[in-house]
Amino acid sequence: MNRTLRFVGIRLLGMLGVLLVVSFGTFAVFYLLPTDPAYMSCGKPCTPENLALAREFMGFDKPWIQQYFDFLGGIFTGRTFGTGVTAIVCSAPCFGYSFQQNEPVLALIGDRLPITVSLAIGASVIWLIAGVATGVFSALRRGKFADRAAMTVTLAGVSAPAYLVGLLGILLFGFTLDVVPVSGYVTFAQSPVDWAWHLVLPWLVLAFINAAVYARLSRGQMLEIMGEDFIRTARAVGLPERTVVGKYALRNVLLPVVTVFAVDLGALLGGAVITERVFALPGLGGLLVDAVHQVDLPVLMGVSLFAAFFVVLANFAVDVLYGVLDPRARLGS
Amino acid sequence: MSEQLLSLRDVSIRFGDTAAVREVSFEVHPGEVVALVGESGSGKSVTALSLLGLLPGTATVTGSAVLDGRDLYTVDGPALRKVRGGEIGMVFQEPMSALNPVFRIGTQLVDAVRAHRKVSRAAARERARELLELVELDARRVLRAYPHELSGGQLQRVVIAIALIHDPKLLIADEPTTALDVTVQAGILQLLRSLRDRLGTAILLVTHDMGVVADVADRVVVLRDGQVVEQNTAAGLFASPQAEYTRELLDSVLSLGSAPAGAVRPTSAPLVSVTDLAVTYRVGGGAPPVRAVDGVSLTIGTDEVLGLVGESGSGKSTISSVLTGLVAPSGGTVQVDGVDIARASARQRRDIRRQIGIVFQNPASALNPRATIGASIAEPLVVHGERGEHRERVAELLAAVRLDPGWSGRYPHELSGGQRQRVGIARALALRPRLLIADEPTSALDVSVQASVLDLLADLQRELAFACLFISHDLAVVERVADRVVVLHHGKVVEEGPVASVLGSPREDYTRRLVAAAPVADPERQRERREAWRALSG
Amino acid sequence: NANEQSGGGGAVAVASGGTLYILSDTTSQHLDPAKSQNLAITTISLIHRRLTAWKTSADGPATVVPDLATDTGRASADGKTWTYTLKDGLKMADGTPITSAEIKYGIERSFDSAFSGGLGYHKNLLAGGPDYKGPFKGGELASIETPDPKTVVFHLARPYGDWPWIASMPAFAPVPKGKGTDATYDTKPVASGPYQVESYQKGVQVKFVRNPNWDAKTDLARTGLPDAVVIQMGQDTGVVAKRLLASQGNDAFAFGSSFVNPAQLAQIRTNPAAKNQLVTSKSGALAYLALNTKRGPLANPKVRQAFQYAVDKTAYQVAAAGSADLAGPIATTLITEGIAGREVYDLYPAPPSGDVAKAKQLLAEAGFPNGIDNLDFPVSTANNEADKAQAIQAALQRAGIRTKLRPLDDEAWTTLVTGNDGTYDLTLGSWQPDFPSANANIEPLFGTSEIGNGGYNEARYSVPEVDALIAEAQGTVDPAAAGKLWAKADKRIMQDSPVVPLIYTRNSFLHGAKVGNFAIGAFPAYPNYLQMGLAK
Amino acid sequence: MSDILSPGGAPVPAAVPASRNLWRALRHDRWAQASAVVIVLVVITALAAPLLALIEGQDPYTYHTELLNPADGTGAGFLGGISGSHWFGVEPLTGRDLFAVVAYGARTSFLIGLAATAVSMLLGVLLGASAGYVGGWWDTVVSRVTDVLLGFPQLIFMIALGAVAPQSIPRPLLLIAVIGLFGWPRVARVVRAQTLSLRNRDFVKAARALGAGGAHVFRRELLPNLWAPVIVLATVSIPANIGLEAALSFLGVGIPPPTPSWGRSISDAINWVQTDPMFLIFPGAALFIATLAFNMLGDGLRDALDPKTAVRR
Ligand SMILES: Nc1ncnc2c1ncn2[C@@H]1O[C@H](COP(=O)(O)OP(=O)(O)OP(=O)(O)O)[C@@H](O)[C@H]1O
Ligand SMILES: Nc1ncnc2c1ncn2[C@@H]1O[C@H](COP(=O)(O)OP(=O)(O)OP(=O)(O)O)[C@@H](O)[C@H]1O
Ligand SMILES: [Mg+2]
Ligand SMILES: [Mg+2]
Repeated sequence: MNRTLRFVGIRLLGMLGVLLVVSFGTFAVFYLLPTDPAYMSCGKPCTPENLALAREFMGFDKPWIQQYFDFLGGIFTGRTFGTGVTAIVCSAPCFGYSFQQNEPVLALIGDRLPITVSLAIGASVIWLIAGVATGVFSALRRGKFADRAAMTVTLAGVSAPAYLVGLLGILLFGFTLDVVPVSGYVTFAQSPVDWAWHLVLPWLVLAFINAAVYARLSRGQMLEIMGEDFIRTARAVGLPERTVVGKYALRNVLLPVVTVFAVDLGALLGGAVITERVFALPGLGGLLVDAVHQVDLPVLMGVSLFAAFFVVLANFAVDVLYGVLDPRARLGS
Repeated sequence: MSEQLLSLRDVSIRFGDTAAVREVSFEVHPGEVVALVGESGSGKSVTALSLLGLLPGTATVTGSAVLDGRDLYTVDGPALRKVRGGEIGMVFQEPMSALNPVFRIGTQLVDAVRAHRKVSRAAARERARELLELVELDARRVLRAYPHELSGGQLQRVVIAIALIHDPKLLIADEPTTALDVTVQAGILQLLRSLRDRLGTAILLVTHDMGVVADVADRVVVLRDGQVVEQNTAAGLFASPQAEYTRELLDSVLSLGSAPAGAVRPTSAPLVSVTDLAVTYRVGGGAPPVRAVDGVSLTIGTDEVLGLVGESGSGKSTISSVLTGLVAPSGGTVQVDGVDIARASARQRRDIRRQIGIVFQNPASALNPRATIGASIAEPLVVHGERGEHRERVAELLAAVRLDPGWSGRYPHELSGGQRQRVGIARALALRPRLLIADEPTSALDVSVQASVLDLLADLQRELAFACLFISHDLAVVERVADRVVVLHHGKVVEEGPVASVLGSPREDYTRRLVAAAPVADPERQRERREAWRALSG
Repeated sequence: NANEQSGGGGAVAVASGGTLYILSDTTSQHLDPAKSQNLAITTISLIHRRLTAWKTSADGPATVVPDLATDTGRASADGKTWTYTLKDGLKMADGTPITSAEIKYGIERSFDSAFSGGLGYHKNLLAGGPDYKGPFKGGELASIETPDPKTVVFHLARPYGDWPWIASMPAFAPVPKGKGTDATYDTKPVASGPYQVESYQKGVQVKFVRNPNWDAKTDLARTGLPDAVVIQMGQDTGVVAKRLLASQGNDAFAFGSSFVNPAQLAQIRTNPAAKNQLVTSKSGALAYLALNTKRGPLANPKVRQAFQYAVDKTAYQVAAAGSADLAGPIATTLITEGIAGREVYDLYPAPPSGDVAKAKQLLAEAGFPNGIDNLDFPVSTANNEADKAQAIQAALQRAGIRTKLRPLDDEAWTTLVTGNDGTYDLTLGSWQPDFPSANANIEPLFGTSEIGNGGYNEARYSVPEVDALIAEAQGTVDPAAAGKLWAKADKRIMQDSPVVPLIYTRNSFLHGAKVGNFAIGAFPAYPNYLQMGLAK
Repeated sequence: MSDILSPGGAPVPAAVPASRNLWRALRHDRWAQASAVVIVLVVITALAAPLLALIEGQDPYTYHTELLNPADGTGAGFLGGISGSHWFGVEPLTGRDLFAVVAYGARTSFLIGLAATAVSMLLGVLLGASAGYVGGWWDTVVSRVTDVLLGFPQLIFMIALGAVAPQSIPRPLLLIAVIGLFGWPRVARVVRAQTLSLRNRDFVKAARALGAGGAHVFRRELLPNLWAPVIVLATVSIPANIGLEAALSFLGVGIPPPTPSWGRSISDAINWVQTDPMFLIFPGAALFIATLAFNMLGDGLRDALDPKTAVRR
């Protein structure tokens, strides 16, 4: 127990460190950008005086290191921009305030997070299941037509650009067959059915694009595992093939699969830019891209931190999961 | 005799162009114990596997194997599944790789119970517990353990338990007692016998231990090079073997007390000294830690062979792991050549390891499945930067353990259990070690090959004068090779001394039981000994 | 021909009522007049009226018309004082009467740095503007006088003939005094136009519904036909095109606010049914190749003139929209079509695909008989600019001018070309004036004051004679006289060849099958949102 | 010692050394062979692109607006303008020869796709395996670095890089470095996970007990048992990296136009999928076939490296 606590404690510290590094790196890279963050709030025509005013108001006139510490400080103490009646108050925890969108970054993220999470969870579950199932299926029929066909289909997914897949999906299912809505989002609370109904197509598109790695990884691992002695034992005991494959072999296949899954899911929780765009889903990905294009540093910082948080969290989760999946891989042993 | 249960007709098994089994025919009747003996690599395991359709895809099988009127080679999937585990129970030769490493023993047992019986999980668990207790295991702990947390002998008993779950009509047991100390082995054999008596279970017993054959077998089929060279009743075989090979085999059998009582050599300066060694394994899931070794002290002289015997799970392999630095002791000190392993620098450790040769208990998993056996044998040479042509040395080593030097390009899975074990021995000898740690090095070898290997060791020992820690449950073998012997029980040393005195006139109760339990290769004498042992163990 | 296209929307008979959907690719929409850069005929004009408004027509220049004011402004003789009188009975959505105070407050508010970001031409023109900090910190701006609730008087720092256009900009919309002190005004402003905001879901959609206090009779610019307007944001343009062509359900009442790209145009062209839903402007922004007059060989006017012949405007047209017809007419002047006073001329006559021999000859004369190597050609990756740049690159190559393309993210590119360093040789630009005056065409691109510091003088062209001409034209109140001066400046600049005018880009828009009055005037090249109606 | 050399029965034929086995196994795998042929063909196409274009009489840079349909800018004529002189037709909007574009594109795409994959694989396998095997602080460092890289907003990094990196750095090098840098963490995590499981296997322990150093264990024990996932990750990331090149060129980090690349052609062609499908089909098929070939070859390689798969003689 003590050890577990220590392990978790160390990991939490590590996580914090990673988030600090990511936020600092983002900040530093941002200042490598040639663009001036105040430019977007400067107006047209943008005179140097107006630019200076905007910069001052947004706090971009200070040295960037100090801005970074102001940002960190804001998380604990909140921040106020400007003075007088027009001052903008961003109460703690303040992850910055977007002058482009007139809202605290945390609120912006809060608005979009449910959408991104809905998209990511649904899609990743589909691709994980479909991918692994395809891989296992392929492995059991190695070299046969079904194997090649399944692999070809999944590879079409990785080779095809996401945008194309989305567009064709919309054309086919949205217009030609007219079975699913092509855009928009309904919250889960409003109607779980509509929620799923609006997300089905994006889920499938994302799943199609991402399934290949899973299918191929599980196929390869499956082929390795099926030759092991313990599979022979499982068969000798008279276990149905379903159990032999679906339980005894599968568990051994999952180690690399869940690892990639954690990486992909973590990334996806940071937003799936193209899919969100094609299906007009206002998620974190769109928020981040807009932030980049509008040179909206606070949003950029906020979303990056969230995305990094998910990545770290997902990786932490699988690290813990390793021990469950494969006791030999238990950390610290 | 009544109608046969299983009948093999002209069974041939080929791997590509090589024939592993050639036109083998024999029968097993209900309630009969048939022993399949023969040279290592003669096709015993392959034959057994073929009956359940478990050979790899690279094998081709011809002939027929009829069980209860159905040809096992041609039955369809569902029927075969019924046979597997249900009608035929199978004990695999290498228990350490036979269990799924990522599931607890309990899970695997429960699944096996439910494979043929629609019972609740709880009921299945109950059955599993019952079986584990039957094979003399601490069911509470073992059910929750992962395979890698158990010793070789414990795993072997788990595998036996699995095979017995559904009270099969036929039990195929491929070397079921190789990793068991003699007392446990005696218990298991007793169990098999009672199974036959109670349920009429027929047993096809693959073994090289002629003592075991003498103990339980009704009939014996002798295999050599894939062919049946003799079929005989057990009594007949021991009394008047027909085939030349059988005679050879029986001649090679070692039995306790038969070794010439060698002069007790003066003890040389210790190369290895272990003081108050303790090892505790942490196990997951909140279970109490396992104290595998508990205050063991021993020394091995520079040219001494120290036999280490003791009950299965008593910590023998753990001690060897500590010596090789794979397991960190939780107490005590270990000195090799004057260097404390725990405090050695990386350099010193490397130097020490260069001088140690190790034969692992489980040959199957100790060989890299992706490396040819040639590469595996050459590995120590490569690791320690031996220059020059390794191929020659590899060929020499292969020949020394009675393997065809031309096999150096084979992969471990293409070998039989005994062949793999010999590869492990060859690897350990590659560097001409100063200390050899051999964990059950001959457990999978038939007596004739075992004799050669023991000769080899003796020759080398004479030549190189290395120190050796020899772990074995075969007391006759220990008696033959060891100078001194240490008896381990529950992680503690119970007795130690020169071989002749410890095995000849044991002082401790446990040792006495151990000696009494060692089977001898003579059905008559073995029956008497069995009675005696029963009396001793109450 | 072009007329037939621009009439595309006319076939639908419109009636009052229904909901109009605007499918937008952007993810935010500023509704605060101080923050908006909208043209006077697009989104926020649906909710905000100003002193003046634009009247667009298909076949003439856009004109400025009175909106809240009774006329477009009365100038003093020196052109520095402009007076407006408000119409009677005007009320905002919350019931506030619209008086001179609301106008003044609205303008003053736009000076506060918390509400910056909108069109701010007035900030430098109003006397004392550059130093004013807005009503919350700087008190009142003296140069805006409100002698009575109906009258607003502006005192400018210099004569400015285009003030009536300036008065049509978003900041001249009324704001009830004391309102709009925080950022939420951007999502829920008080309306004066036909609509008011019902809901604003960030990044998703905005819904406008009728403003009961709007009186159609006082409004020359807006018809206010639909009952409601919904802006759906964050839409992918490709998907929008497909939706509009399919016109299923509400999509029939929708239109796309972004340009239709060449590939979609090609598809629509081959689909006769879809053709009725496509509306293409007659002309539009000036697309040009800017030559950095401060750099190496390009400092030589002769070299720059060679570019006028070397480019292949046909290839550019094709790259831009697939065909000359859709891309827009070839440009030879700097002032765009649809702007009063424009004069047509061509200083460098050549076939549309260029005159390579002439270009080579000019280069040779300038001392580059073997052409020029390694010109740095940064280009934005937005709006297919990189594709167009490749067409230019290939054309220049024919004359021995070898360029290296440097595609950059749009923001990075903007920073480079509007920044102070000017480390590039040539780039592609496109300029859409913010108001329909030649002034807005010439000054931002060629005034010395517009070099760097965020200015769009990408050629870094600086000639005192031209600056003087610009100042003179800006100070001329009489539009006709000013027009003459602008035309003169146009020609004078082209003599120096700082840019190569390529085309006047046509913009194409798609609308649903039941959207009518979807007209694009001569200027600007956008549909007039204020006029659209829906079929029953 | 020789007297004990008496393996009973008929002599067993000797097995062939492993390396030769690999080729043999591959030689028996027709799919792998076909894939290898495809890859070689593509490589030849890439290398000989100028020659091939010369044979066709075209180059990938010259505009032929006269070959376009004046109405919509697509290639005039049959299937996007396929003809004897333009084998794949022409690009819409430019009239550039599509065959030359695809052939030249193979150069960019293959170079980037393969080199970037190689870099990320190399880094990923080395760092992942060492982290898993060595454990301790090194594992912590590597794992946290992967976390940082995976969590870092790459988009902004790329844009900054595109704007800041001096023009003197060759773009292919920059691209390979950038894709490699952000590509390895994923590989490293998978390899690390596998290594964690492998390092407690008996044969790895056996090697360790022999005194084998990290390098030896990695090369002889871990790597051969890591091939399956590594091959999969490598072959799957090739098309992804080819696509990434196009995306990055949009951000100013990629190979600037007009140098053709498959990724860019494909992303340009998406919009034309309904009007001029051939524009998408040729480069798309090229990429897809190459992807398929790499994966099939990868499968063949995996099979060949797996001693349990085939009978060896
Ligand atoms: N998968 C395989 N591929 C090729 N040859 C194999 C394979 N499995 C076994 N063999 C060979 O078949 C022969 C018989 O092997 P088998 O395992 O049956 O021997 P065994 O009699 O059980 O020996 P031991 O007592 O050593 O276990 C051996 O020579 C072995 O090398
Ligand atoms: N990794 C581990 N985790 C927990 N318990 C372990 C582990 N390894 C061994 N044990 C336990 O430690 C004890 C000693 O094991 P060890 O392998 O040393 O026995 P052994 O004397 O070699 O037995 P055998 O003759 O059966 O091989 C056993 O009870 C075993 O279950
Ligand atoms: Mg065997
Ligand atoms: Mg042991």
